[in-house]
Formats: sequence, structure tokens, C-alpha cells
Amino acid sequence: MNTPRATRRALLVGSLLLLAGAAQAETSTQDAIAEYREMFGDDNPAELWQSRGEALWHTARGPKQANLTACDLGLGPGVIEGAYAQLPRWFDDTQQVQDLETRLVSCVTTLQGIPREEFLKVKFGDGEKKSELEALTAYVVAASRGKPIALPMQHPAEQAAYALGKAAFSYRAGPHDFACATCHGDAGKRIRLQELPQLTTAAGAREAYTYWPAYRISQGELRTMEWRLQDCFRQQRLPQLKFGSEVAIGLTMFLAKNAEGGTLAAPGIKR
Amino acid sequence: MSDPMRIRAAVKGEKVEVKILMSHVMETGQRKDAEGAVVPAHYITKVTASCNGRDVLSADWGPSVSKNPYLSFRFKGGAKGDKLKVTWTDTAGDSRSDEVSIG
Amino acid sequence: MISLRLPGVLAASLLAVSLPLYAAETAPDAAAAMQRSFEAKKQAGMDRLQQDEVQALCTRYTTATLPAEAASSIQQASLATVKPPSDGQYLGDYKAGEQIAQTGTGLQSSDDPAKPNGGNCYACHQLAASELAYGTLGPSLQHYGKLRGQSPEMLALAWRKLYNAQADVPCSNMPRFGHQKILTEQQLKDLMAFLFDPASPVNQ
Amino acid sequence: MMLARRRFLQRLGHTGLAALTITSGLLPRVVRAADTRPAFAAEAIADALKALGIANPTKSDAIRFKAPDIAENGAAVPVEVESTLPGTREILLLVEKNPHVMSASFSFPDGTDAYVATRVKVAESSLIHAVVKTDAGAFYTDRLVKVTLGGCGG
Repeated sequence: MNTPRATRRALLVGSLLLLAGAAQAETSTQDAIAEYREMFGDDNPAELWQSRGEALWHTARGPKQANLTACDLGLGPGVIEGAYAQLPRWFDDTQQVQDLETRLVSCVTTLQGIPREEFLKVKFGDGEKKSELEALTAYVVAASRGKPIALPMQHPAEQAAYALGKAAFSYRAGPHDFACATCHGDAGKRIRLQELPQLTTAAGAREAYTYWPAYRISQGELRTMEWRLQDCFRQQRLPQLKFGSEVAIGLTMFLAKNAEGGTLAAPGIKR
Repeated sequence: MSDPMRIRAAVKGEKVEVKILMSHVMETGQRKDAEGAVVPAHYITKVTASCNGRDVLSADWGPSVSKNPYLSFRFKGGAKGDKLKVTWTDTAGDSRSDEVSIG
Repeated sequence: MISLRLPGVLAASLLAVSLPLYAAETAPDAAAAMQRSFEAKKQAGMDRLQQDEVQALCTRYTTATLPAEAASSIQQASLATVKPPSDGQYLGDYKAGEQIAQTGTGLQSSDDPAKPNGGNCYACHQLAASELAYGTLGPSLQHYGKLRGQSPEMLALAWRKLYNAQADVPCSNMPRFGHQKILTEQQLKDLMAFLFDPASPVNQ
Repeated sequence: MMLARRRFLQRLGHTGLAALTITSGLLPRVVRAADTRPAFAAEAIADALKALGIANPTKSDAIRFKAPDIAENGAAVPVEVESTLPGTREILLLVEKNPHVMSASFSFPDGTDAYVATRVKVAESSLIHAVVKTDAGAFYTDRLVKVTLGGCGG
């Protein structure tokens, strides 16, 4: 016995009325949240990480008692201006496609001789436990503010990383059958009041990628792209994404490529 | 050793406008860290500011001032090049002072 | 530990309706790269990366349209997994249902496995008018019961949506709360009450 | 536009809207080693004001108090207070629904504007009180800030 036409019509009329009411409440809530964000002005606590990162960059440390001014982020030794706008990319010396964070680890381990485990003991800061990786990342990223994203994308390994990122983006798994695409595959969607950029389009990818890394108000910490990806997988109910893994760098390559042409404005300030 | 504050102090008309970001955890004593252990209370309780030695502001804070605190205020009688000094003290007895010349 | 691959149960139900052979082939060795790129953390074990046949198929057709044959086999296989309430009672306690809808935790590596899982319905749906912080990934469910009444068909449809939404919409983004053992039968009943009970805030 | 939208949100309030959900785990009401300063140990506005020697302040429109109607996250709520009342010595910020209501007090020597901007933690949707101490007594105004629950993991 299928639903009588009358009930179906009632359903339609009912939901239309609701939509009108909901739409009204929805825009005023989004207005109010936009206003809340504006009240932070340009006093972003990320600057505290930037100045700590600058100090770390210039301080001689580790067994080799060297600073990081010879670190090559792709534009030549010590060049940080605009470097983040052209990452991830292939590096001949490590024979790998690297994102900013794994590249910083390479510099710290080779130039300063600090063991990888020691440097990454506190990968993601938590109050008193401060992360040097986050501070250095904030410093380097800020030096690409205003620069357009432009990935070299010539090396086959870079293209392979992009393809893996694209595949991982829609890999549905875990108890909830979630993939990145589940939440970031469509336009104009949101979780609770949290707007979700559609990361498969240039506009959506730019809206997200150009503001990361960012200071997260909810945690009072500056968070990087590697943190952003592993925390998203945590909420997808999947196991832990390994730092600097193929999928982490592949997804970053996928997002950066989609956001190409966008102007970097990181570190941003986020919920 | 705590991190330096970011202090912006600039003459605006006949007043000096000050904007400060302080690096501090402002722990309420309620929060649990990643491993689930309660993080003890640790927050700034006192802030003072002076211009060339003259007091221009003092404040008493509790744990509900946000982490990495932001503070902005305005005062008259300061000129370009004067020294603005800001000091905070916290529940652990730590203290930090930073000084900038007014722009 | 909830064994989520449920090889026995799932394979049996899917064998009853043989899925097309290309189901298992996901994009270029992405599954292998996923294995190399993750590590177990507390309750989030590596088994969670193993795709079942439905997940593999839906991954393959994330952007492309699902071929009709695959769609109907997923639908039939999913329908076969739906278990109606053991005591035949569809509606539980709407107040408990509201808590489940508001609770976003459950099954994350950061969650306490001893605590009941949340349904996190507000993440994707509008429900009670009184809650402004609702998501829009799913349709608004406001006045769900008021609009539909409690006919056997409506109750069965809503139960299927909760238990295994792919019984109605193959490759739906809606988690399979019953089939994947995310929520218990009692939790599903409480959510049904939250949707249908005239006294529930959803129907005010 | 500001006023129209606030009246709209208030009307939303009147139609039986429950307070928006509490932000999980920020400042639950648990008795803990309270601050030794009486005002900061107080758990109600009246007690905090009494501890500061302030008898019931008078509501005043001469205090400009800017706060967001909705805060996406209660960990940092930007607030800005400016008193145009003559002889203003101090501005106090109190958050009604926080376990310890007293948030901060600011005192202004001569020559310093009776103005301050900062960011405070708000445990759940709550009234924030801005109390102003002047030579001629105490005055106050307040703002309702709704705190929403964001994020996917909840």
C-alpha cells in the first residue's frame, strides 16, 4: 500500500514551510558567527608561534651546532619567502615528495644532526608541551602570505602523489563508511554550524587550503596540515594517520593542487 | 622560560593605542590532557603596564581569561619613542616583562 | 571489540545476492597505500581500513553514477541485513533519543569504549526547532513524526533508514547505524521515539 | 542592523528556545582548589560583587559593551567595554554561568581611557556582566552570548 497522494502533498507543503523558517534562522546564525570571527581582527595568537619559529630557525642547535638558514625548502638554501606556496614537491636529496613539515624534519636531522624522534617527541603542542615543528611551520608559512599557490608538479612522483591523494579522498571505510568526500564532496554543506568547503573544486579548496596552518581557538594551539589530516581521520573513526606518510602527503598534494592559484593567507585563525 | 609578548603600541591622535598578545596556557585546572591526566590550574593573576615608569594600567585576572590572552587599552600622555613596559605574574609565581618603544 | 568487518554475517548476506565482481577493485592500489600510511590507535584498529564490498563499490562510484545493476544488488544485500526490533516495539524513550542525537562521540580512538556511542544526528540534520547548531549534510527532519504519522510503513521506513540506509539509497552518506553495530537496538528505538513521539521536541 | 538582529534572536529566545548546548568539558561545575582571592572564588555574581565591596550596581546605558551574539567556540569570546560615565576607575567582567563568575578586573589611573578589550572563556550560553566602578558609585550592563557546539567529533 503506497503513501496516499494526500499525505505526500502534506509532506511537501509541510517541509516547504519549514524550509522558509529554517532559512531565516540559518542566515542570522551565520551572520552572527561571521561577526564573531571579525571581532578577532588581526590579533592572531599565531604570531607568537611565528616569532618562536623565527628564533628556532636562526639558533645553532643539535650535535652539529648549526641553525637552519641553509635549509632548502625547494627555492634554494635558506629561501623561505614563497617556499610554502610551492609545496609539496619532489626533492632530489631525499628522493621523495615532501610537504613543508617533513622537509623541515629533513633539515633538522641533516643540518643540525638532531634525531628525528627527538625533534618529533612533541609533534603537536598541548599547553606546556610546546612543538618546535609547529613554531617553525608558522614562521615559514607566514613568509608565503600573499603568494599564489603554484605547484611544480613535473616529477612523476608528484603526479603519483596527487593521484593517491585523489583516491584516498574518496576511500570510504570504518564503522561509519566515511571518506573525506562524505563531508567535503558537496557545496554549501555544514556539520552543526561548521561550514564545510567542497575541497574538490578550486573555490572550495582555496577557501580551506589558503588559511592552513591556523590558530585553533578551541584548543589555543597553532595547528598544521599534518595535524588537520590526522585529526579528520580520527573523527572518521579510522586509525591514526602516520606523520609524513604517503596518504598524508598525497592528500596535501591533492588539496594544494585543487587550490592552485589561490593566494595564501596563513597562518589563519579558526574555530 | 616563557615566550615574549607581542606588543603593538602606537600614537593615534593624542592617545597611545596598545594591543598585546601574551603566550600563556591559562589552565583552569579542569582540563585533561591528551593522556587523560588533569592539568593543574596555572593562569596569569596580575598584569601591569607603565609608560616611562608611569603606571597606565593594572589588571587582576582569573582562569577564565582566554588562553594566549589578548589585551587592548588606550592612554594619553605617551609619545613616539617612549618606553611601554608590560608585566604579568601567574599562579606559579612566574613573571615576565617585555618593553617596546611606542611607534 | 566490535569486529566491524563481520566477515561471516556480511559475506553470507552478500553471497545471497552476488555483487558484481568488479566491486573489490578500488582505485590504483589505494588500499595498500592506506595500510602503509596508518597505524592502530586504541580502539581504532587497522581492520577498520579493510573495505567491505559495499564500501569498495561506493568508493569507486563516489563521483561517477552507480550502475543500476550494482545499485540494486547493494540495495538488496543491505535490505537483507535489516533486523526489525526483536520485541516488535519501534518506539523507545524520546528523551534518551535526544541525548543520542546530541552526542557526537563514540568509536573514535579518543573515545572511551566503555561509554555508549552517540548518534551525532545534529551533525548532519536539523531536528528540534530549539537547536540552532544543526548540520545540513542530510535533509531537515523537523516535525518528522508530526508530518508522517505512525503508520506501519512510516515506522518501517524510518527504522530501515537508521539500521541500514543503503536499503533505500545505495551508497548513501548516512552511516549504517544498526548493521555496523554503531548503535544498539534500544538506542535505535529511542531515536525513533525522538523522531515520532508527539511530545518530542522534534514535533513541537 | 545590529539591533534588529538582536531583537530577532531574542524573539527566537522567547519561542521556548533552550540554551544552546554546553561546550563539552570546558568548565564543569566541580569544586576545586578555589582562587584565594575572594572575588575570584565566588560562584555567584552577588558574592563576587560583595567581595569587591560593590553593593547592587545600577543598570546604565552609558556603558558601551560589545560582545558577539553567538560565539562559535566558548574558549575565546572577544569583548570590548568602554565607559562614558565620569570618574570611572575600574571595569569588571563577570560571566554568570561560569563555575567562577569573576573573569577579570581592570583599573585605570588618570590619563588612561575607561576602555578595555580582551577575550574571555564562556562555559555555556550565558549573560556576561560589565560592571563599572566610578567615584559616584557602581553601574553595569550585560550581554547574552550564545555558545554553540561546533565540530564533527562532538
